[in-house]
Amino acid sequence: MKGYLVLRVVAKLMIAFMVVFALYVQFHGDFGPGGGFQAGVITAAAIVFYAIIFGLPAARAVVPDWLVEAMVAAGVLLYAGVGFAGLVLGGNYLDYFVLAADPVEGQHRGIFWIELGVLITVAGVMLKIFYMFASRDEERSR
Amino acid sequence: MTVAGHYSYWITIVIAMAGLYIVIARGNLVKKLVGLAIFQTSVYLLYIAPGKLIGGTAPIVAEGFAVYSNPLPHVLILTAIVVGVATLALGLALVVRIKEAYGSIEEDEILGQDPAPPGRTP
Amino acid sequence: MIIATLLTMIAVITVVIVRERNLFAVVVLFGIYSFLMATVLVALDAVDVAMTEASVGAGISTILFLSALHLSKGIEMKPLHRPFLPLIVALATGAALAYGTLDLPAFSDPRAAIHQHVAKRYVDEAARETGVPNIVTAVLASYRGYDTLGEVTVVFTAGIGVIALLRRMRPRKRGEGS
Amino acid sequence: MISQHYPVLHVVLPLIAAPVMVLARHGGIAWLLATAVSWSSLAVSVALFAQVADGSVVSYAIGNWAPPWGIEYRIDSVNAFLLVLVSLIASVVAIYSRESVAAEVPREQHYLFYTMYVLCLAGLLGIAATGDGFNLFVFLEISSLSSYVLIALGRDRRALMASYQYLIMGTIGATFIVIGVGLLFLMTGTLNLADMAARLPGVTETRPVLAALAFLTVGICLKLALFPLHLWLPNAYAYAPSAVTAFLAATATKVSVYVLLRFYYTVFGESVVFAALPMGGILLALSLAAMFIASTIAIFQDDVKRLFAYSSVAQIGYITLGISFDSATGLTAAIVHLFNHALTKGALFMLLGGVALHLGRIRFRDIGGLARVMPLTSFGVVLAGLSLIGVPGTVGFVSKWYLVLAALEAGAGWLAALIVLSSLLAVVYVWRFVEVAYFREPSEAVSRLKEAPPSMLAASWVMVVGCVYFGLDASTTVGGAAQAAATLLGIGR
Repeated sequence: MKGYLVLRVVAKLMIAFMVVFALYVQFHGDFGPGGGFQAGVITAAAIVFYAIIFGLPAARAVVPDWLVEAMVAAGVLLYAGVGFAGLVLGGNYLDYFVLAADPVEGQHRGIFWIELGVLITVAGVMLKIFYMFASRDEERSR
Repeated sequence: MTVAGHYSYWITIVIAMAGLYIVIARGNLVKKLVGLAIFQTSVYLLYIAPGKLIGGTAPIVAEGFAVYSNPLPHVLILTAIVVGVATLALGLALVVRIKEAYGSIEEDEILGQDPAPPGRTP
Repeated sequence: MIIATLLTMIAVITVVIVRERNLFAVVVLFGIYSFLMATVLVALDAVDVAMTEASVGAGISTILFLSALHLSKGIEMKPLHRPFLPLIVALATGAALAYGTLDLPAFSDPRAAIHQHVAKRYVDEAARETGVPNIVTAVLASYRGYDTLGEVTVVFTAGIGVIALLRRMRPRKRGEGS
Repeated sequence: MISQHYPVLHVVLPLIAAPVMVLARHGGIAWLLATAVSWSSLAVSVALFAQVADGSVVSYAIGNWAPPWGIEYRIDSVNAFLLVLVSLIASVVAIYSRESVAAEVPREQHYLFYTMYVLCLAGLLGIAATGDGFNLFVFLEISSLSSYVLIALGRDRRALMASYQYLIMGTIGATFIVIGVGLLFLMTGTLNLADMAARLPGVTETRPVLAALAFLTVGICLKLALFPLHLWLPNAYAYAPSAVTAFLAATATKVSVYVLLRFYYTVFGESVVFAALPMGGILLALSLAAMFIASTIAIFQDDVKRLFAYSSVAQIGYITLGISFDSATGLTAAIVHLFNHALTKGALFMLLGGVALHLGRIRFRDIGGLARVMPLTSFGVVLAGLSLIGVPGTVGFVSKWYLVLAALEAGAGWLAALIVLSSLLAVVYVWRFVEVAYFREPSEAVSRLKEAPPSMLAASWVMVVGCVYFGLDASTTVGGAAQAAATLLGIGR
């Protein structure tokens, strides 16, 4: 599909829009439907879209494999790390109350960081699974 | 107990039975996973339908609303959906590998290729 | 009424999926099924779940199924299994479910136990205790945050599992056992 | 004080080790980490076990939300026993796995293997520690998904199909469990198991509760491979990498047994399980079927790993038999057999892994005269085999002794006779190994074999020695099991 100029321009616009939408879903999750998981799926979808239009190698150049694999691990690490932060600051595991002087503020902080962790891992895993399935095909048809 | 009051349960049961039937009866590895996914979705209805309150709204606190549908089943099913898709991804990855190793995704053809029936000594 | 109609459509689609033998049709029908399910979930006020079901069930699952079908070139053949045993298992499960759900509270009964106990505190207090108006997010991320850690770990496990299964090894003789 | 966080640490440490391994992308580092977290989990579990040995209960509110609003970890003498068992096996298998995995799994996949290994450990420990019905399901899926992958990493292509079948049956089982928990949730409005137990007697409609009991029983029995729901087990054990077989055979089904006990005694209570429904009779019948049919199938196996896999199905029958008596002695027998069988099967599969190192698949026709070239391994298999039979001086005898006692206590002399009779079947299949390994001339291929590397042999022999040690001095294990049984019955009444 590399020949279609209109398609490529529209795709670029769409991808930008999708990423913005993902961020909206992520940070508006406190007030409306949405949250880390949904935002992660949308982020991954944006890059999958990119790969479909511009080809898998192009997508892999933008978001390389090592980065995706690091994302897969980093999100879980961040989430579990927030848990340990509660432990270090004198609370129980995953205790957000102790993350700030004001308990509600602490809850806010905790939720922000763990949702970010969810986003990173989910986006990473979805993208990785897509890469694995797609590249399996390429190698076979070679 | 009325038929109408339990309609969601009846549909839940139909879906669960259909899903389970596909998983056990069909020999195609992909179709089995479709059945498994359907079987899992029946649980979504089982949990969420009883949480609905007529006249209530989605459980997002806002001015002007007093009755909210039950949020707890939603949380549980969010987790269940994610677990379901994780299982599905693994299952399909296995199917791809099985296809490469055996050249087939039909259960009986695959099992026929490795003649090691249980309970026999050659 | 809307809910009942949608539910009926879901049941019909399910029956069609059971009978359909073309795998591509099955996958497409499954996508439609997921969309209908998401619509029902919206009608049931489960907006977060609906959003997830739409993106996961109709989106990711369908893509995964299609790519797996593409890789395995599968079009279903006739079933060779005897359908009696599966039918009995399915019927028994259905009967047990029917037996179990007969005494459950009727639809939208505010006196039901699930509305009276744990969830009541979430609805009444969560917004104040966590400062998050979306109660689902509050419960998901805070009260039951450990479940969500588990959930992310499941996703992580699946991701690493797919890597372990599908990554190409450097060409090297692997003894195939027998 | 760090000790107040022990109830959660033994799960969280392996959990957090997993992403670190993926970031490190190095097999050696991953192995070190896996070993380190397994041993730390063991240390924490032992400390917890000591803390609750007097019958007390430790409750830990995760996120500082009091149960039932938050998720609770609840350690009593029952699951503390399980935690020690699981982390102990994980620690020994971790040492063992280094050489075994190096031989059986491609090098690039080592760090992925250990990632899955610690995730499986975290999942199993999480199931045992949690006091929340839905959290149990989540951790069940962590352990299940990781074990599917671990099994699929086996060398034989049949491992893929075994893993797929386990995935299908395991997911059906997990979904049944979710349905059961869901019905209980709809009736009580809570997910916390202790809270559920407190509210269930107030529930007037019994039909959903009985249906929940049925769904949970079937779901859990799928996971614990109770006959005839065992179909996934023989292939999964036979074709998985050796370290995985040893670990799963010794832990996964045991944790499922614990879940069954937890739901039966803590949540539903004896009166519902054994009076309202004839669960005792059903369990008894299925256990006997498992003991005799699975043992008979085992006798005719050509693949040694499959033989002992079928023997596992039979041994699970002994455990559920103990449960079916619904008495203190029966429960003690069941729980002590959990531990004893884990040691025995762990030892057996680890020793067989040493043989598989050179042979790949282990078939009887390929190992004639094995004792000449691998005397230590063969002798270990014989000792563990004696324990399977239940010869005095081994742990197997202790289990069978208490089972027979429980049968006599229940006034079922015929059952005691059947237990002894079924042991004869074990004599037959263990004798097959002895005959082949000791009384045949080694073929040329066999004479080129040599003992497994020291780390594997040592780890295996730790288990073998355990089989004999706890057979001679059973005070710790039986004491722990008796305390656990008392706790279960105390809550139930």
